[in-house]
Amino acid sequence: MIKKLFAAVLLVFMAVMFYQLYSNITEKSELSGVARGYAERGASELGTQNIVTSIVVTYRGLDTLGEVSVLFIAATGVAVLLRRRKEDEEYAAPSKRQSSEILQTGTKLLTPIIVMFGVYIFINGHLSPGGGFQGGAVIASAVLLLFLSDVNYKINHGLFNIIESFSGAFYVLIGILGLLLFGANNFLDNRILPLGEFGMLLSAGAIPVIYSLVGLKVGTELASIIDNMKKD
Amino acid sequence: MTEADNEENKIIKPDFSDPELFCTALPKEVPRMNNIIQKFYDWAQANSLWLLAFGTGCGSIEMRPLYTARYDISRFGIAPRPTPRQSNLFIISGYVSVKTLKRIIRSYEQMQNPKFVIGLGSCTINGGMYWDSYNTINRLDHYIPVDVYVAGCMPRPEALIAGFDELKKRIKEGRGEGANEYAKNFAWYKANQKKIIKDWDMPDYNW
Amino acid sequence: MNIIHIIGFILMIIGFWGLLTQKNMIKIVLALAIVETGLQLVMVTFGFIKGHTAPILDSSELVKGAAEMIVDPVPQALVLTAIVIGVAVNALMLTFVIRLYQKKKTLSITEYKDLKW
Amino acid sequence: MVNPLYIVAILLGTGFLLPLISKAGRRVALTVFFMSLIAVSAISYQWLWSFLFDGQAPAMFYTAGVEPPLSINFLLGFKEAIFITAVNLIAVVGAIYMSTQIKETGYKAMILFLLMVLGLNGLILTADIFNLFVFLEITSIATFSLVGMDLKLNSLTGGLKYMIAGGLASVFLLLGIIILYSLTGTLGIESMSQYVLNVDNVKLLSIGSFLLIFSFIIEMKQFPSNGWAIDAYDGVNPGITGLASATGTAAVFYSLYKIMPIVSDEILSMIIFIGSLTFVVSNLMGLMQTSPRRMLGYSSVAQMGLVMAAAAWSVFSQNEGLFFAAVLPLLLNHFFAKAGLFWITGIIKKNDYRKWGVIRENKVLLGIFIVMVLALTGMPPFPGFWGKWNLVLDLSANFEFFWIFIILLGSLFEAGYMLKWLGVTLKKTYEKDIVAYDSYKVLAIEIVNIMLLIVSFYYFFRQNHTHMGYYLPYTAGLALLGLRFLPEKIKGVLSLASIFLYGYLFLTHQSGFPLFFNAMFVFGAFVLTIATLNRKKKSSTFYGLLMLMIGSLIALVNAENILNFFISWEIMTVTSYLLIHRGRDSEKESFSYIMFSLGGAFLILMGFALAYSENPQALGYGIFSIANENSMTAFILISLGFLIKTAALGVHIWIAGAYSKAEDDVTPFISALLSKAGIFGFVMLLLTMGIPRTEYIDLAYILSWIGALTALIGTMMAIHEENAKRLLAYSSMGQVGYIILALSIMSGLGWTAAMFQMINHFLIKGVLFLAIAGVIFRTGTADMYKMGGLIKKMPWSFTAVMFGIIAISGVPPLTGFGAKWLLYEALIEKGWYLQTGAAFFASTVAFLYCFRLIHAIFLGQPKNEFRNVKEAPAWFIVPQYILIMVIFLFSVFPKLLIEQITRIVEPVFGQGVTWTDGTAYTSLGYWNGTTVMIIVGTIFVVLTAGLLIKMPKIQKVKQFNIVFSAERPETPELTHFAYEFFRPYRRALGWMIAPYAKNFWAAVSEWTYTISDSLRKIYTGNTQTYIFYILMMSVVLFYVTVGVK
Amino acid sequence: MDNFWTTLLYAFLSMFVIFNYGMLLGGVVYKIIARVHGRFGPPVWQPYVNLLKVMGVRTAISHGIMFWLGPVFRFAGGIGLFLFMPVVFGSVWMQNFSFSGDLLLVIYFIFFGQLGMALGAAESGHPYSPMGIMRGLAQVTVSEVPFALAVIALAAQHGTLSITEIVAAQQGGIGNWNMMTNPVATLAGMMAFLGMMMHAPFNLHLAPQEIPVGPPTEYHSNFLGYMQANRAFFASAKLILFMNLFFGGATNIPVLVGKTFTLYMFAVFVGVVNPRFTLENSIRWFIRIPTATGIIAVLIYTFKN
Repeated sequence: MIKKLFAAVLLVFMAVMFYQLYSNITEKSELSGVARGYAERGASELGTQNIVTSIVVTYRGLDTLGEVSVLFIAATGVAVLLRRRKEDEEYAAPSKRQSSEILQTGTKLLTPIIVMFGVYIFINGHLSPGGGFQGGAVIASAVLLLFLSDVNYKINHGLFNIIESFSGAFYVLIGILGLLLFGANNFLDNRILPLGEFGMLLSAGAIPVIYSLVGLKVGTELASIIDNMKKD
Repeated sequence: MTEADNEENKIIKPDFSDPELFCTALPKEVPRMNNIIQKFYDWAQANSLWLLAFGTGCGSIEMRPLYTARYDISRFGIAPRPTPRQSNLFIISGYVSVKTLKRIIRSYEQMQNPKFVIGLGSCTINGGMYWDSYNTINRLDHYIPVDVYVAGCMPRPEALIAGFDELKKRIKEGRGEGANEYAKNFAWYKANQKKIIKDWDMPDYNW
Repeated sequence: MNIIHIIGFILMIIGFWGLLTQKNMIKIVLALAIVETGLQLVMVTFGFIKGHTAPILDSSELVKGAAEMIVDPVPQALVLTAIVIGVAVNALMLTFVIRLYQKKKTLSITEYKDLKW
Repeated sequence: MVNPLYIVAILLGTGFLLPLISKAGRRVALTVFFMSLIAVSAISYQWLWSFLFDGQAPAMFYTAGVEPPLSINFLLGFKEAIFITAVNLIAVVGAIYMSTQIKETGYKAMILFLLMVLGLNGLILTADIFNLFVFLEITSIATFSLVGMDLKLNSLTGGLKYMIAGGLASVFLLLGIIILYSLTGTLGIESMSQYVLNVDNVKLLSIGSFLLIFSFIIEMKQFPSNGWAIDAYDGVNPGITGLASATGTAAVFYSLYKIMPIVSDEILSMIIFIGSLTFVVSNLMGLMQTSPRRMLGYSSVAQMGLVMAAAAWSVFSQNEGLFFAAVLPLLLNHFFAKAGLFWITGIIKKNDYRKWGVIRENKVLLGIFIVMVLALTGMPPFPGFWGKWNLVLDLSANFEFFWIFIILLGSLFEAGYMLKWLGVTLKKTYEKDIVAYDSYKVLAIEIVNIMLLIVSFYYFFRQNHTHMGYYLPYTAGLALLGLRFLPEKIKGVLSLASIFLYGYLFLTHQSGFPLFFNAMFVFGAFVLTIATLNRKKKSSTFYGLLMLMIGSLIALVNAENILNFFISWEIMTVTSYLLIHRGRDSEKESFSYIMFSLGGAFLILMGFALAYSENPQALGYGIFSIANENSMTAFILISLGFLIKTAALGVHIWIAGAYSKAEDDVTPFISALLSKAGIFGFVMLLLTMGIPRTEYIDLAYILSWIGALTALIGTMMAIHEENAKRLLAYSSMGQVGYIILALSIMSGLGWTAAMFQMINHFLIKGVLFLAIAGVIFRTGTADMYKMGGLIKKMPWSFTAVMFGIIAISGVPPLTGFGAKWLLYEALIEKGWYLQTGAAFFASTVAFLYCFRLIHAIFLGQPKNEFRNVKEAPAWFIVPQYILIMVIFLFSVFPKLLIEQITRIVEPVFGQGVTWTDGTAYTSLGYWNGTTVMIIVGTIFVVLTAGLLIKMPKIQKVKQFNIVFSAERPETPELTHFAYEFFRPYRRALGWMIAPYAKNFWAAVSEWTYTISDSLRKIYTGNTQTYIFYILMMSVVLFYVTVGVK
Repeated sequence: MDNFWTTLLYAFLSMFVIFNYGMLLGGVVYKIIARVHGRFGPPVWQPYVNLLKVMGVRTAISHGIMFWLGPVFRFAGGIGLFLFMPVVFGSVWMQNFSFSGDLLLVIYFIFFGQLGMALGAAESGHPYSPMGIMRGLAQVTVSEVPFALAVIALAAQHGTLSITEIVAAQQGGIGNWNMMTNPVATLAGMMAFLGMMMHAPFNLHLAPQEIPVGPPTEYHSNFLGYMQANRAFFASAKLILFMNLFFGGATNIPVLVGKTFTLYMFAVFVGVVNPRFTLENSIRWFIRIPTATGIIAVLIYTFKN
């Protein structure tokens, strides 16, 4: 009880702190700083319709590469932490009940559509809201559905690993290509491919490629996280 | 027996025959010089008698008055000393029990060469009223050389002072050679002493 | 000054409350997720400009006057990254919780005090 | 130059491809893993090289072909190059250390490791604040995963705590970033630091920067939001802990350093405050630790606090140079030492520092352990020392004395637990235990050690512009440490030869006080070293340490400035500590010695800093000559430091223990020579500064009373000691009290007295301690009442002690009287009559212990068990008689010595003593040592002859032939009157030596430990408590820094 | 110093005088004590007889070399102390070797004999010897304190530590004596004097019945002779010292005799009418009243100068 009282008092103080923060926020009326630069140059320079994508993939591409790495680390970490060891055998989960017929049938029906949707999202990342992460997440949700519907479902680890590795490696390779083709300051430049016609699917240079790789990678990584967690 | 007991025993275990602890040499005679200096020394010895303040028996009660204003032996250059090393006069005051004899011998042997003994009271002469006691000696001069006996039971301080006079006379005459006598007849004295003292737990001569 | 800010802050406070009072470790992880959600709301709201539209230049008008017509795209980009990272962290945390549960068969955080002082 | 972005590419590419590569086998995977780490390291070395030697300019690399701030950029300057080099180096070494574990866990562990390294490099290189966040998360998540990798309960618990704290930190970080972004419209650190100047919404700006910094405060594990970190250090696999503690904190620290220019001065002050607080409090809490890892955890946290505060200070005071001078050495010191120590805890898997003796079985590891502990305690020449030194001097130049105090206090606490650990490890008996000294782990630790030494020497040479001759005295010690395999005798002879060489090299070039002191040190060291030749037991370090200590004394005198002075002082402290520590059962005593010594050293440092603040350019002794309002405080602090070394009253409690527990042939060095180091310090201080006085306070007067009371109470305590060495220790204390008293007179006569007394004390204590050493060598005990009657067995030792006590008690005709005579004349001339009285009282009381010393040991009844002891070995006797000959020389011809003293004292104070023929005249009296000696000698000879002639033939008797009230002594033990010899004296005057000082220091130490113990209880181990602290800290700091409207 | 041999000759002369004076003084004192007790007492020449007697003892034992040397040290200390002191002011032949050192030398030389004696006695292995030494030394340490303070006060008063000069400053009538000009220091000094003379009530170190005669309990024969002869020098030297310091010194031998005798009588009479102090008592007494007096004496000059 005392603990909760302390917590409450502390949070009151925090609330006051946030209130001070809040009350000092002045609303913006126009873009400023780098945002203005992005808005003004993004479309013409990189040929993306979606300014956010241009920022995410190119201007701040290193962030995204890092983001991918974070997910990759998390997936690897989860795999390492949940690896099976001899002494863990006794904790093996009890046998599970099969899921319902409706779920199984629905899954069969929906999985291809979900995967399609995911691919759509990441391929169109430079044109519309969406991108590799969102697409990857959607794809992973399809895998989740598969797991839900079939207790004995096993993903193809070999395939997943290859996809994961290659998409990651290619992403890095694209980054290096910028260095090799243009110079020291062009890491992750999307202009290694022609920018194409503004607003078309195959435009904005390497962005669709990168987003596809990211999508594949995120999809497989999230799927393997789910797989690993499911084991226990 | 526990270890602690052992330890204790080890500490209080006297070993009188240990040559590291006691000098085993025997006394030697130191002959008088037959010259004027010796006379001079004799005179000094006679006029500066330092008696060992050791009351061996009941007679020592009669020695206390000697220091008082009434008898005042300091007039004669006689003074008590608390250590046998510095004294040259030993007054055996009364009966000598076997137990005391041991102390007497030790103290006597610790005094330096010109040393004089006065036997005080009849007990030192023939045992006196203790003549047939199982625990006292009868004749003091069987055990240590005695210069002067002062008879009586008890002798008064006046008698004692007369004894001092007698002793002084002897010393001046050059007859106060008890120490040399003791050294000369050491075997005899020691045999006598050992006859009496059964638990002989000291070296033959206490330097 | 935006109501979404307030909602975001309230969510954060709720999350903190959960962090401070819930003993169940899964709930703590969720509470942290709530804090993050609130934070993401706050962040994205910082880029909001009244009357401006989404930063997707799907018309030529927008392409020309983008700077005057779209909201700030940067916070959106940042939030995107933050969300993904948040997911990763949460996944890893849940993994820890799973392993910890296997060790002591309890989810109460007060039981895991072997390391102290 | 290779683009640093390749670091990212290589690590990431390898990481991504490893799942595929691993299909080709573990070996291949491991090879690729190491190859990529080495490649990355190579890139960083290349950069560092070109910065160091090719004058490379800082380079910027941006991505996406768009210039910043639109794009993310990497900035690679000299500092970055240093940091990534260090991080990558430790990464390779850490990988070697953890190779078994990594191999067992499989390629996934390699991925995690690689990506952690990526995160670290990115943190250091990136110049974009959000990118910083991303790399921070990469580092954290990779570290979390590695932490939990071994799946042990403690690792998992620690990891979870770590993650939750990290999560909270990132919440604050993101909030801060977004606020700053919204205000400045940029994310680049450089542009942001420019734009913040134009921001109107100051309030929001300060909130934003506060949140940003606060998240780093959590990441830097600052008090009190650091319980999770310490738990993690404690529980987690030491391989990872070492890595995280070294590299993780370094990288996070560097990123914090990068963003410091953004924030305002108030927030920088907050960082300084929090950092310093953490430094003190964490070290305080470390005092109660028994688990080495936890100890190291507290130390890590504290060091990071200090480094952070120092960095914030360098930014705050806009002193770029300070970063290289102070922050970097502090950090690198921590970096290598902590990694190494954590890794050692991974080999010696003992969770209790008292069981660490087992490390002694591996000499290599033991050596490294000692080096690293000393490095952490901030001893020269390790970088930590330079860092602290430069930081302190810089702070003092800016008059920030409070922070100096805080830093030194924290350092003292840290030294407290570190040295306790070291002390116990070096001495305590341990259970035999099989420890797996995996060669690759030892190799890794050794590499780190070598790096530490390289950095040490780099800083050593960077900082020192004095000619190298100054370091010459240390060479013999270092060489002997290197030649430790030689037999003892050869090492001893080499020592003697090198002391001789030192004498030749130094004495010919010096003059004045340095020559005087150095002559004493060289001569004393030479003579006293002869006694050590008696050593039979092989010891690998003894002569090395001894020569280092002697070298430090010589170097102390040679020092041209306060830096060299302080280095020598510290080396002297450490080596003497290690020497004292060699003695039997000496842990407690040597610990108390080193704590007092270090406390004293820190006081001296603080005083130096105060004096330096007025004249921040020079380091010469001239800084003391500047008079200002600080000079009195400086004087007090420095003198306190020296007083501790000389064991003045109140800070004397270490002396008896240290002297008595040191090895018997070491104690003479400590008493005869080492205590003079404090005197030398006083001399230099007084020569340059004089004694400051104000209208109200006359420090000279106070100092004189300290000296007088030290003499009196030290002597009083000496007479009640049963242990010969303790007795002499207190005697030393008293004798040195006279020297202080004499110095405080500040007149020609007074200083003549001081120097005379110093030489006198040196000679006598050399003789006495050596003689006692010989006795103890034969009898095996230092308890005086257990001995007795040894005169017959050890006549030479007896004679030496007899001359010693005659000289020390000041009885004519030996030198001691000269010292007393000069002292009293000077005191009366000065008009300090009461002090004269006290000194006189002390000198008469000295008779008591003098008699007791010689009686209880040499006179009285010999004990049965010592019947077969022989005279002390000639190795002990010869130096004693050399010293005695000198004593006699100066006794017969005091003019020889006093004239030399007058020559050095005269330029300062004028002549104190004038001479007519052999007679010395002062304004009050006169003394002719020669005629006194002749008269006394003649009388003595005549009387002896007289007694020889007149004496009858003497019968030599034995010990029991005594007049024992007509009884016979029972045993020698019961007859030898020696135990509690002066009991009536204690009954009458015991109140004078009531242990006030002892109780006071005991109370201080107990309070410190109690506070430490109750303070550390705040780390309950409950994660929620830690969350509470973090949030509470945010609120408190928020209101303190940003304030309520 | 211009004529060393003359000095030596004079020294022997004054030694002879002072030896006889000391012996007779002892005899007179015994006599006086006896008279106080209502006795006749020994003849005044008794000390000579005693000395002769012990010198005539025919055997001797020795516990070792230091035991043997102890009395030599003791005697050398006594003679030395005397020789370092100017005895009669203005007299050529009673200056001894006082050019060798000043008051401090004399004060410290007092310890020479005591220390040597202590070493010799302690070698005998007799437990009473160290007991007596312990008591004696312990008492000396505290009785020296008021004495030192008094000396310091004198030095402060006269600005010199030379005994001759201190005496010179007191010439010209009783009004110039330090007793008059510096009464507090004199008081302190005289209280210390009681302790330094080691008469009752401060003679616990001898305690004849408890620890028979204390330190010299094992000494006899010629050793004892040396010690008795020393007593004559030592006591006289101490008396002369006090006379010089506080009572105007002496310009000729009768004055010397008169003053030192009076001084000695002071100690003797205090001793005769007082019982013996325990060690604790005497230490406490010295550290209280005499020391306080001495401190006052010193403080006067601290504030005066």
